Amino acid sequence: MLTKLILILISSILVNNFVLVRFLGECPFLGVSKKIETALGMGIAVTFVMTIASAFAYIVYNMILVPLGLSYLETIAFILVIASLVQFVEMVIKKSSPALHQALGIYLPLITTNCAVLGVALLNVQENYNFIEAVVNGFGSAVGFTLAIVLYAGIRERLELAPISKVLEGFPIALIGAGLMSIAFLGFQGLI
Amino acid sequence: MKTREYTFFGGIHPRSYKELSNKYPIEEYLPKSQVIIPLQQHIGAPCTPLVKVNDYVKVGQKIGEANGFVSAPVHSSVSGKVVAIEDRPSSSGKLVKSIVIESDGEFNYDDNIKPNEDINNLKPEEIRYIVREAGIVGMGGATFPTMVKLNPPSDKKIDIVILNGAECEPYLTADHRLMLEKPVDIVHGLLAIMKALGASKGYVGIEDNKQDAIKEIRKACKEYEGVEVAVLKTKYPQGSEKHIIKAITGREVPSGKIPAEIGVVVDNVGTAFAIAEAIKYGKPLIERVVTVTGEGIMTPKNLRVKIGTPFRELIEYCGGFKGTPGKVISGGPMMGIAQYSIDVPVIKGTSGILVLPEDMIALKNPKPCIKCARCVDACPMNLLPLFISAYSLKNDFDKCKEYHAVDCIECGSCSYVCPSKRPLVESIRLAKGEILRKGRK
Amino acid sequence: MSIFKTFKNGIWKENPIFIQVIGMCPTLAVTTAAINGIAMGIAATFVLFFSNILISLLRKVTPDKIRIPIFIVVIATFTTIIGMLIKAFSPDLDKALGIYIPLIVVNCMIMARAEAFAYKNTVLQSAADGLGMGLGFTLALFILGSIREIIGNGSVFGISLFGPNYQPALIFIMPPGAFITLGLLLGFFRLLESVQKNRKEKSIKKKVLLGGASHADKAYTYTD
Amino acid sequence: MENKLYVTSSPHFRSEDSVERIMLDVVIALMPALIAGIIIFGIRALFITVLCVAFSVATEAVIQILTHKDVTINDFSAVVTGILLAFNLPVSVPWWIAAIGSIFAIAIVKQVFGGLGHNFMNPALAARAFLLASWPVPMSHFTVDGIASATPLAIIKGTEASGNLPSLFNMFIGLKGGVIGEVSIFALLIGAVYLLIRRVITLRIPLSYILTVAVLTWVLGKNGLFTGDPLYHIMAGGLILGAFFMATDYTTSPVTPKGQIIFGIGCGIFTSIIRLYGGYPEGVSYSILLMNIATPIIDKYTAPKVFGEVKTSEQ
Amino acid sequence: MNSKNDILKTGIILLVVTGIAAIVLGFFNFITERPIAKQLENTYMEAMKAVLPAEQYTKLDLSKYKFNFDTSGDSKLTPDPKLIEEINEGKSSGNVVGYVIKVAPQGFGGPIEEMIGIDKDGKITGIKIVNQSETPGLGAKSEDANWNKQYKDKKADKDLTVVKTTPTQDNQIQAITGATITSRAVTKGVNTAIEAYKVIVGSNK
Amino acid sequence: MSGILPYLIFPLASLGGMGLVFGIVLAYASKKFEVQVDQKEVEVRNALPGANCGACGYPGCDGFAHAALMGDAPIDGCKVGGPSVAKKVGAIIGVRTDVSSKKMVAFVKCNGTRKNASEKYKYFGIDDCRSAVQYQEGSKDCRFGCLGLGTCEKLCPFDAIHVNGDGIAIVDEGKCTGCGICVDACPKNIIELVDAESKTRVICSNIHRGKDVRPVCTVGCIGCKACERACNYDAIHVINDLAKIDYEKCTSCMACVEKCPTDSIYPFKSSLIANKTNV
Repeated sequence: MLTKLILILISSILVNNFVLVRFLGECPFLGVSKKIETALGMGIAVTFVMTIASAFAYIVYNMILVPLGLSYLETIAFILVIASLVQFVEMVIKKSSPALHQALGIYLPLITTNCAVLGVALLNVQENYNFIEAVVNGFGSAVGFTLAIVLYAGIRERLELAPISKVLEGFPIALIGAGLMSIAFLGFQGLI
Repeated sequence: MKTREYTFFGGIHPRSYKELSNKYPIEEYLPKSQVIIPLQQHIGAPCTPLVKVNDYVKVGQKIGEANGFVSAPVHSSVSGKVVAIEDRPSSSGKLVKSIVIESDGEFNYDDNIKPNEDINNLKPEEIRYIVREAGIVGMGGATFPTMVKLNPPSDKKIDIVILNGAECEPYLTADHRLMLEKPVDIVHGLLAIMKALGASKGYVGIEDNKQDAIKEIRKACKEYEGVEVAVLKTKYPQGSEKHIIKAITGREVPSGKIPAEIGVVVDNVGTAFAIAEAIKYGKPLIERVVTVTGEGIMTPKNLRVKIGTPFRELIEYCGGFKGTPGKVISGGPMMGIAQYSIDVPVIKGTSGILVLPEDMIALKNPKPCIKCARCVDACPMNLLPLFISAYSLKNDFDKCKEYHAVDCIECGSCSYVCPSKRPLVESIRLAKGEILRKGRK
Repeated sequence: MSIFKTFKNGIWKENPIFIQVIGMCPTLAVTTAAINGIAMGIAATFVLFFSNILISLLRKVTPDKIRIPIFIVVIATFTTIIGMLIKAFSPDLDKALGIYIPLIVVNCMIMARAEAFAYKNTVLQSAADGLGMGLGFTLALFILGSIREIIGNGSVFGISLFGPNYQPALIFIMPPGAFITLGLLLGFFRLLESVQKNRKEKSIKKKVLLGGASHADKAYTYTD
Repeated sequence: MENKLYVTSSPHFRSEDSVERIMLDVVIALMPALIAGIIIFGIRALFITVLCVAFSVATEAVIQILTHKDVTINDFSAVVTGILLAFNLPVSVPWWIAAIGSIFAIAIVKQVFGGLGHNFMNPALAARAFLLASWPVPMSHFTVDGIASATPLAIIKGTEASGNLPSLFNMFIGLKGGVIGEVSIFALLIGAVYLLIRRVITLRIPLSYILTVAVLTWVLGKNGLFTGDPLYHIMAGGLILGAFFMATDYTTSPVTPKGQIIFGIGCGIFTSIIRLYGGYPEGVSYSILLMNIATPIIDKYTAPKVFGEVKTSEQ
Repeated sequence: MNSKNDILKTGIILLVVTGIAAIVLGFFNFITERPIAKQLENTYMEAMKAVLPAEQYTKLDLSKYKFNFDTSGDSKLTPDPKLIEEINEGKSSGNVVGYVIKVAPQGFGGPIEEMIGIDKDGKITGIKIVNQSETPGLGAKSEDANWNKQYKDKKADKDLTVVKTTPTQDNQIQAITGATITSRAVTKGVNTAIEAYKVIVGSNK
Repeated sequence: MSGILPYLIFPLASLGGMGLVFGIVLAYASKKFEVQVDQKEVEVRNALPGANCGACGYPGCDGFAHAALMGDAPIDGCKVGGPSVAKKVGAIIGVRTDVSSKKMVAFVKCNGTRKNASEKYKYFGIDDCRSAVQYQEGSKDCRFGCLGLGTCEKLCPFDAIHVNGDGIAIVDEGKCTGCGICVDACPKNIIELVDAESKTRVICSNIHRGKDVRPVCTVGCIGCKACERACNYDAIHVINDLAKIDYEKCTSCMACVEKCPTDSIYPFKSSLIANKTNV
């Protein structure tokens, strides 16, 4: 059991990194990675939401949809769960800890449309994970996302100083940089 | 005899070039015609002139009165007629209001100049008064009024005085020669400073490439208690105030603070000598030792020169230029100020005149930074010069501030080691300027 | 704006991938082959087209405050429908596109069109916009998919191009290839754009730049 | 005044070092390994190396001409990239793979990001990883004297190859399967010593890297804890080549002393993990690439304590 | 949101919208449910037919059998009962013609789902990879029918092994170039199926 | 028809139920956890598309709204929304609703080109005037001369000021918005904001006496007062050895331009004659 969880963790963080291998959460990855601090904030917020969303989506799917034979409603149900969850979490944080909200809260609305969150819920169903596995997978995937986005932000901060051709500035160079990162992550292949 | 050698982290080992001039004893040079005495030869407020055009002044006569606490008076170094009081380029790199005196060649001393009592009979405040009136400033190049150093904040107890004889700048030998020739006066100066501050311990820090000077000063120290020579490793910038303190005492001057904060005062050996002379003869600071050197000078020399003497006269005295001069530098090659004119005067902080011929100045266009990290290893302040410089050149001065640009001492080590010949110090200096400007606004 | 212009806009001038750079996840993930790109594009176009129409229809009765949840529900509904249809009639495609079909829900392109266009324009305009944007998206995915398939597999639509001796560069159908190809492609389109612009502006520029900033004769070029 | 003087910022004199000299030193340091490679693998090793250098330099020149930049091929940096790439290829590799790798290294990994000093990844290694993913079969076909010969690491791993492990002595002088530049530990060490003497590199990265690999491969041995053979792991594969010549690449490694040690340890950890548990037999290239990615972050969080810096509550 | 009324109103609007969506989706599900199920069944049937032609397949209850294999030896190739997913008995004209065994060994990029058909004589009639996530161009070639052909007609008496060169012995399978891990995984699956077949045949007697 | 009924009722009940539950929970929570926020920020937020795509570089629309309000983000930063949104955002934040009716532009008060003004040394250093002034106050003999290293050019966000081939910065008045960044950046303090409509301008900043100006620059104002005498409207005066125009009185008659012996009032005499601008 524990081995399996560790494998899920390694797989979701490194081998099947959400951003670099599975192509989930590209928009925030490319958009919110200009500064390390922002990227870190985004990463932590995503981790928070993805872990909880995995749990809730699991409950909704296995307690409501499957018993009623409505598993085809998973997409719409999950997105409802996630949207409500994000909004709820944001409100709670805003009230209970303004400092935390200052640090994370601003990233929360962005997460609703982060396909990584919905993606992890759908993947959990696809992989037939049980509750704990689903939560661990959600957490690991989010950590993988955070890892990638923070490292990438470091690179982009440095690229700010480089004389990059006007034609490639911005998204093109960001994509090529991500491609090179992805090449490096090929090294983890076969690790599980 | 093997003794402990002191040093610090970082720094560089440039070739010294001191052999050009370190064999030549100090010669006295008297200005032939005009001297130009800037009213600001120190860090702090400029002086107000005490004389008018056409006034006759004598040697040692006070001609500029200090304005405020951080300031130092200036004195005439010749006897003769004041011919102009106007803005003149100074070797500090700025236009400064200066008093131009036509020497009558007689060097009549002012009547006020008389010997003081022996150090033993002077009270600390009397020493401070003598130092202030003599217009003594730090003669290593920083030109901080010495009187201020001798008056530390009352809550700071000074226990160690260090005389800086490191002379880590390549080419320069003025302090070296002075230590060889006037060791006793230098130690007297040290004792006077210690007395003024009530310090119990005094060191003369000398780099180990000046063994003869170490010997002489050791001899002079022998009969006094609490003073000794600290042999330093030869390394640039060993003579930086913060680093000589770190090397000898192990104490670190906190960022943005003065050495008095940690109970230490550092003075140049030249300053100590000037103090000794001010006490012994009542003589204000009107002359100093200057090394005229470099491959662009016919015969390099160490000269004792009147303040205000134009560079031109000294260069001519040393046989003139050898080849086409490319750069004339006031001070050493690492931190000296390049001059555009040789009609600038020697001032209190001029430790050397360095002439580099055109083929030696090596103006290379910078290449991209390859992040070899040599500047990181060389920086005695543990900064990351490459990043500060890169952000500075991108006009991102906030980032420079994050990288502690203001802590840079502009010693030039990073630029020296840079294989890409990047303008590191230059751009960091720019960043410092802009950060301070923003802070003021 | 004429309906045709709106339609054309999405295909080229405001192409969601090449110009706006949104909706990256499926773009990168499914373009391992030209056919997958087209299939994904058509699925997204379907959702975009119908959700644009519906949202435009409902725009008068939708309360401002909860428009986003309503958009989400509408988009999710159409996404689920196309998902079921694909499952029912083309299981191979379903296998190839995987979870990226349900993920159309969170494709920012669709949300952005709903919010920025359909919510403010007539039904006809919105339909044209949805179709245009969708086809622009499909076109982009097709181009990307073709390039990756040609280099990475030596074929287009599964038809081998260079014969059995061709050794394909496999990396192009692996994740790094997606990033690098799209990055270079974006750069290429930018280059085309700037060349075009330069040609247009050249004549004007001479008049505007009074002094003509020529730094060539400076003795001291000292920065990068 | 007769002749205008120059006025510049201090310092007024500078060391003799130059980028060209540093790169040339690296080239010189790589020569023993090249010679060893030619002796072990035959003249084709030289052919591949020259080919890579030629394509690297030409790519650099062409791109710089096309983008109207100064052509800086005389700084030897493209030469170094070319040699290092060749060193990471098996000798039997088709020439066009070597050529594509060189173009990729210079064009995509280096010049696109602004050229010398601005690439965030080691161009030679990124190109190798690119080639390995693109053409895995020719890229992992090793021969010695024309006879197919698996690398010691592949034998240890046992996935792709089987055979007898070469003796430690053969490993040291280079009689084993592998890419052109990695086989002769002896020749590589000569070059490494040269670089250390010339002060082109410090020991911080190589030492922390190699030690980490040694410790981890010893602790995580095949037959339980503390049963591994660290010496074998050090001499097998590209560890020595990577640790001294590629992990120490200035641009892509941290600039802070602490950061360099962290970098070395990180490389060591990834190398060991990939070698022991990963899909590939060798993990040196990937581990260096992974740490290249982390370099900006490492630099950011390992800035040395500024002289006299005091932690105060007020700022 | 000033009053309770407001809350209620938004709630109801949302309820109505989701309700309509639900009905629409329900309707579409009604239409597509059967085709989807049929498609699934079809693919499955086709795969089974491909590896073992038979008129009718019945799923066996695996809990009835005890799969105790000898798992010593090279762990990369030895059968492992944990890999067995499903076993179907194939019948033609009321007679058992063989079994289709579905296994899922761990490949390079995840589990490889494969079906193995073994006829009543203990001969492999064919294998088919139904699902895999191996490296494109390498391990993904395991789907290639040409490669799968190697397994056909192998006798189920000896464990198969994988070699990198042309096979010299009957129980050898030539690996896909550059994808030994995948080839081994597939072979391990086949070996597992063979053992499972033996158990089933043994317990039927 | 009975067959389809369960297909509709179950989803309706479950999804609708979920929608109702979430709606109620959220509505309740929003009341319970209500926090006062800046009304303007809410307004900006509502004006934005709300796609939360992050294309602006800020974390979502809220992040952008906050940054725009703080003045950190450009009002046209939202790419999805385009110009129409930018306009709305601008209106809410209230970015400069044209305080003065006069358009101001920057003007460089120096014409000390390489030909006109002498240099005292050869400079070798970074292309930045702020850096160059630290070394002997810059390379020009004139203390008030444009150094031509282009700090203003680099900092101008509108590409409106350029150093020309003669080493003098010149403003492109069509692009200049009068933001004053160059005025603040110029270490020689020789850039000034002037009324864009003004026709005549003194193009020198040297406040030294004529005898000190002449050797260093051929076009520097020598304070000869010829302009003062030529002016019929009392609109130009020499203060501190430098001419200054009072635009309240100036009629743009160009009399001063014609009389200036050193050609230090813009537009230049030569251009009056040849009727073409060389600036």
